[in-house]
Amino acid sequence: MTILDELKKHKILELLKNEKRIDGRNFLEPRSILIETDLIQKANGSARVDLGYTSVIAGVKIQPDKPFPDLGDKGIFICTAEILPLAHPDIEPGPPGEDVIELARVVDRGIRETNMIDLSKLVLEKDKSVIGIFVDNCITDYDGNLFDACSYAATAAILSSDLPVWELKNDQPVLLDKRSIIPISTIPVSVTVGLIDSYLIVDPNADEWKCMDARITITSNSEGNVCALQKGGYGSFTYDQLLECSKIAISVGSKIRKILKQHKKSK
Amino acid sequence: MTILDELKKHKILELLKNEKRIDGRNFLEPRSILIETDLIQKANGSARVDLGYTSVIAGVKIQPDKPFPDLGDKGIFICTAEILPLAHPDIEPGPPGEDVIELARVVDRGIRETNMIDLSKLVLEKDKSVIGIFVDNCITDYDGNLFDACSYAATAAILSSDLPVWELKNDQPVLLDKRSIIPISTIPVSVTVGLIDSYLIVDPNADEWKCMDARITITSNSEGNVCALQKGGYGSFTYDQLLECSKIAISVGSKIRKILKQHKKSK
Amino acid sequence: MTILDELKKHKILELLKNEKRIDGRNFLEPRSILIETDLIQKANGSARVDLGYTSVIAGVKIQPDKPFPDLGDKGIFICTAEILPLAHPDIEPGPPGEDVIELARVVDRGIRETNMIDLSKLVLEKDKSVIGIFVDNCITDYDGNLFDACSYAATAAILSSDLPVWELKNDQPVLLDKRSIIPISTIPVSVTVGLIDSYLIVDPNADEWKCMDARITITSNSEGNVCALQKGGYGSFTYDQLLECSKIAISVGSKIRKILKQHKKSK
Amino acid sequence: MGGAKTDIILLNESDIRCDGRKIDELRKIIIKAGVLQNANGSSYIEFGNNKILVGVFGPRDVHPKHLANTNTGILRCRYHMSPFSVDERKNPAPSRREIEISKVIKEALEPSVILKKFPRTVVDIFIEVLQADGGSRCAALNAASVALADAGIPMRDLVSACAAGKIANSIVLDVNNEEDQFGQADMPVGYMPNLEKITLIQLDGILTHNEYATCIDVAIQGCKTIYQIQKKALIDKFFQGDIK
Amino acid sequence: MGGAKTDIILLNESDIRCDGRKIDELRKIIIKAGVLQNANGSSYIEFGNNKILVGVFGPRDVHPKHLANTNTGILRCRYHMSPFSVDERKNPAPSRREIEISKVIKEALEPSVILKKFPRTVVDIFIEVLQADGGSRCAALNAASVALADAGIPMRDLVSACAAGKIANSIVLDVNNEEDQFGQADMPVGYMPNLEKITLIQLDGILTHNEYATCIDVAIQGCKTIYQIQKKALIDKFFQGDIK
Amino acid sequence: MGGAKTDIILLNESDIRCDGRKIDELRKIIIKAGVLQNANGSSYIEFGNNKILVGVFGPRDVHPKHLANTNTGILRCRYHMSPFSVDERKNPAPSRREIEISKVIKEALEPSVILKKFPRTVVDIFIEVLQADGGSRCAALNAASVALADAGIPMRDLVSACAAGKIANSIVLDVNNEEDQFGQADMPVGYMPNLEKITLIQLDGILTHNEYATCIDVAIQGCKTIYQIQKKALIDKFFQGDIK
Repeated sequence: MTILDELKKHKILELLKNEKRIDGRNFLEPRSILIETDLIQKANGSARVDLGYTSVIAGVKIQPDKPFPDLGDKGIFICTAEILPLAHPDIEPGPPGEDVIELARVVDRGIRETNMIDLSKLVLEKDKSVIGIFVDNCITDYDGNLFDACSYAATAAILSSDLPVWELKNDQPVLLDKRSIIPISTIPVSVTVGLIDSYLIVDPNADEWKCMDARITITSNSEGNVCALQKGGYGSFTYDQLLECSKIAISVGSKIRKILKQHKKSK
Repeated sequence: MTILDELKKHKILELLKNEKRIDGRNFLEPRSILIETDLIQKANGSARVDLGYTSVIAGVKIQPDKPFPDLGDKGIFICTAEILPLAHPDIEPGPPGEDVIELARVVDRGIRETNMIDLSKLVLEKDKSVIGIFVDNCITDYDGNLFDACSYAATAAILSSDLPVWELKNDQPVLLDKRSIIPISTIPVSVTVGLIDSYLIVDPNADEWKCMDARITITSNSEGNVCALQKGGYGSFTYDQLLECSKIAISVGSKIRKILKQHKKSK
Repeated sequence: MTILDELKKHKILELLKNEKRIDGRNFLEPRSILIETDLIQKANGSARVDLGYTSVIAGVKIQPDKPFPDLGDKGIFICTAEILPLAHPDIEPGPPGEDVIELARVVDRGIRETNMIDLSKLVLEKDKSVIGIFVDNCITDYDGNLFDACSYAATAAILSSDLPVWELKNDQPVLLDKRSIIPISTIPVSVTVGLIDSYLIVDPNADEWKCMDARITITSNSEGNVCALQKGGYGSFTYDQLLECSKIAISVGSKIRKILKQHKKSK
Repeated sequence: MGGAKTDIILLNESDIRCDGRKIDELRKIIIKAGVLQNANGSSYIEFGNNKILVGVFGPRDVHPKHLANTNTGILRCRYHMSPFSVDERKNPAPSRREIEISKVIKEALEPSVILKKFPRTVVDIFIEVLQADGGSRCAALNAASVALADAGIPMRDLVSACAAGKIANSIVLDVNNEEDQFGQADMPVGYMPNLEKITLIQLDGILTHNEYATCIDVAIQGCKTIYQIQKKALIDKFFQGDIK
Repeated sequence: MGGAKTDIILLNESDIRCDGRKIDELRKIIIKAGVLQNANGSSYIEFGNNKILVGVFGPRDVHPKHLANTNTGILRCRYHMSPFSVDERKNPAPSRREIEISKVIKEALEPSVILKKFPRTVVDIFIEVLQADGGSRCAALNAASVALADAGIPMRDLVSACAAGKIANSIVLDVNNEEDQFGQADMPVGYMPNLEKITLIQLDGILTHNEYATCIDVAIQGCKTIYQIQKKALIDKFFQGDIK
Repeated sequence: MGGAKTDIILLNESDIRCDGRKIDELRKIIIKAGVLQNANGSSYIEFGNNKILVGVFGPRDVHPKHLANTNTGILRCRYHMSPFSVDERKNPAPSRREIEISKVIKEALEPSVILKKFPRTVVDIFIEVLQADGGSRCAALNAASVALADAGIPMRDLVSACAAGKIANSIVLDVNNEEDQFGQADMPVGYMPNLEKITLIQLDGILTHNEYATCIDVAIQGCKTIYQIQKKALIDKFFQGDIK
């Protein structure tokens, strides 16, 4: 941390003590969420999400694949994330570091564990041929909280995606001239809560992210249940704080779900 | 650039103003070209080319392969290049940098875009089994202009190569006890022109290469047409200079083609 | 070498001149060998070997595989080695360096060249389906002479391993509900002799390893023949020293073989 | 969570689990401290069928140097699985899963370690999973905390770790491999028993808010039991001759 | 050039191309400057179906330091394609093609940038192809030049880029994807309109010397049109309020 | 050793080998020194069907610097095979076999080179196998030793190398490719003829102690013959005009 960072941290803490955040938000208020879908025509689905000044473009590519050996009755779902070097001066091109690997895996699990996509409906022939759904997140501007921004972008891209239809002919998948939609069973919403001193704040921006003690990312489903979570950072939570975080994630999540839902494609 | 490099550049420029080059050549005169073929018996074809003190050994390996997905009616042609660390004190072992990747791709395209090898004749069964031709260039001594040296080595190795004959039996390629030759439709010749100040010089040596502003590598075919080209370097060309370069490449190329032709194998 | 290393080397040499070793052993005396087998239940076989304070855990995994193209009538045997970073403060995580690559290949060849495992008995169908035996050595504590420690660990793990039985059904290997043992034809024993000045010492420990001039690792089989060897280090041997080393390896090896034999599984 | 179909009865009518345990019962746990020669601190844990070795080096100089922090020491952690540790032989190159777990464990230990005392240095934690079973990250975390203490690194508390989960609609302590694959939720928790703080928490699977609260609570109880085993391992090492 | 067989009529009897354009007509081009928050300069281009984002950082310190040049600033360029930018999902690791195009674009921009003023520093250009179509390197070059200007890097001129090519035996402007695949030649050209210099030129396909001369000429005309669009993008950004 | 079955008669009733040689006969060997322009020292060897090029650079500064040794110069060696050097095209990335041979050759040369005179520097040996046959490591070692001498590196002796082996129950000199594949043992030996020291020895295959002793002896005789060829190569280079 530079001296400037220290001063900013001090300032942020001062404000929190007076129940204020550095960008004027309430503690439990996420930044504005702007979603645009269908911007990449070569993808089956795509979405750009602006969470404040954090910006992510997600694209969905769907293609036939071999199933995983022990999961022959399910389609494949893989979600990745990359912070583009144009997103921030500190990002260097190259293979992903531990931060980006964690990011991608947390976003992936958030969607996977809610069973958002009914993968059992994406089987062409059991144990032989299934449909694979790849969702790639490209972060184009960084202002903190990539977990939620990527999760919303991936979710919106999936919701707005079409689903090509294949039929097996002589064991080979043949693309038919019709389109369906991805079978959706619930809409996951990820909410990240930051802990600074003893204050819990939703959707930390880059300044807050830098000086927070710990964070927790909780994904809830349409039924208001908790489905996946991940603690991060060098600090720790009390039991009571964790219960509070769950309540926050469920209530804030239900509001954000309404925004995401608007982008759901119908047949 | 070291001070010695600066002095050398100054010297080279002085000479050019007096219509002289540092090694005594005329502006449009390539260095001496020595070609030896059939030096690697384990390869189907091979050639060593000395272009002045730049030296390259190219080897051709031919083996059955699966065709590329969208090119089921064509054989495979791949040309690579590696600067061996014994070629120059500045070369370090390791994965290829951008210079070597560009080199390999420019040499590959020069041969590919002329349609030198008739790839449609290298199909064993459409979409299933084709013949692959791999040409690997190993640079053993560096004195500038690797583009042309590698291109000549690859071309001579291809021209002098035999072609094993396979037949499909139960979908498996079986090697027959006879040899053919690679189907050749034209002979590509790459000519690299360097730009120093406003002077155009053919086949720059290492000293010239180091201080030139820009270069252009133009490959022409037996019919005297331009088939592939690539500009490089931090400088730029005028329209008139580019027209001049094309004329140079075609006329110098036709002379070099005669040397290459001598190494063509007949059935 | 630090000054401390130099002093230690001086000390070691002084002792050798008085026919003593730094840890009190005789020149031809290996350190104590402790072997524990069957410690990893998920492996088909496993062994932990303590050679003095050097400690290695080897695990055997057996699974059906495709044979190597030119070896369709033999099963597959592959032996690896990794120095875990917890084994010594100087070990850094990452891809193996030349030392570890040599170590793994020497241990592999020692077992392979004796024909310890009768690979011709590990064929399910010639050219199509064979059994693969993978032996991985994890070094958990370093005190010199990894060659012999890994060799003993791998050998003990193989000797104590069970062999699952597969049967081909519709060209697919199906695991049967019975167990066999790996077909063993001989027991290899690796003995490493270090050369310091003109003294030959068996099983050098870490201090000796650091200051020795050269080493030779000789593997002998149950019949007392020499089967594989590898010289290492920046020094050199005389002809007479090499003959002496062979005699040492055979005689010391026969004693160690008795220890290893105790861990042989019977049907 | 797999949530896959299975014939295994995860919980029978007497609330006995597939491995014979009660719902609030831990698997067998053995911890030893000081098991390696060359490491500054070390430990070995058997937790169910998990067998894990941990070595700690440091505080020591940081390489490469630009990673050093002039204000504080830093912690590094490598969680690695041996090729023979799992059913299918594992490629020895670190997987994305191993890299993520390394980070999660590092961040679970950081709150317990007083690094400010050793600016410009690093403490390296190397975890080798010799045999993997359900809950290997909790097992590794327990062992790593003991190894840090064995190395004499100044600490605020130990970190004890244990998962809770949901199977057959019941909340259970210490999820095993089958329960992880076929159950409904798995929640690993890392806990500092004296400071009463949670340093690691993850969740895969679906829980209501109340189940979530219960899970954390159950896991914390497990951690408290494990804490006693960790302490005993350290006492056995340091006062072996004295107390017996 | 593919030169592959196809049923597509690349040029009909009225000299109209497969996408409805005339032989000397550009595809639709939209350029915006200053689209990113964190970059020092940025731009977004839609060129036909190409959609490309460019961010510029610098002049700034060079890492690793040994790459720094005491006499001049240096330029670095990374051309990268998103996994979803092409028909078949692309592996995110940079391909050899991407590495070559990065180098070609860097060398096409170098003549336009006055780097001597910033010795020991680097200007980094990051190009992300969100959607790829024929002519993506020209589109990227146009956007990169605007992003450099947006970053306030001192420049001698903009670089404008456009391909010419040969299809159905005619020389045409701005080769699209189908024309690239099934046509006879594709020649991307980068041009500094005020200095009248060519900074990028490549060719795949077969041309007579005269066709070659025509191609360059046609491409230069296209570049001049594009130059106006680039200038407008910069004016829109910097004088948005003032001029409208 | 393959020890695989074959129809090839490795040794006929007149003790003639499959390539027509007697049991104590070397394959044809040609060595040239000073064949490269840019290297400080270089050589080319044809040894049977092996064709190998060696370039030596140094003593020169070490990069990266932390590898430098303040007490002595260091030796580095890279043994590399061209893609077209073997029957099946070889991937150009260095294999584990190439890395091991690089190390073995380096350690075989070290006893012959006086590195103490050049502290903090490195001598780099780059070996390129253009065509591989049985015994390529011995061939490479012979050429590398000549290249070091050609570079003017101070040396105690040359290193000469040759394999002996066992085929059809006989000990033979200089094992070829077929004999390596189908024979009983292969033992490459590196030898300093004046110092009478063995600097490289490896063995694959089964030998009694007596056969082992004979093999070393036979190999040493071969090395002595090769030493004369090495010396001649250096004399030809340095005294070409004078002695003829």
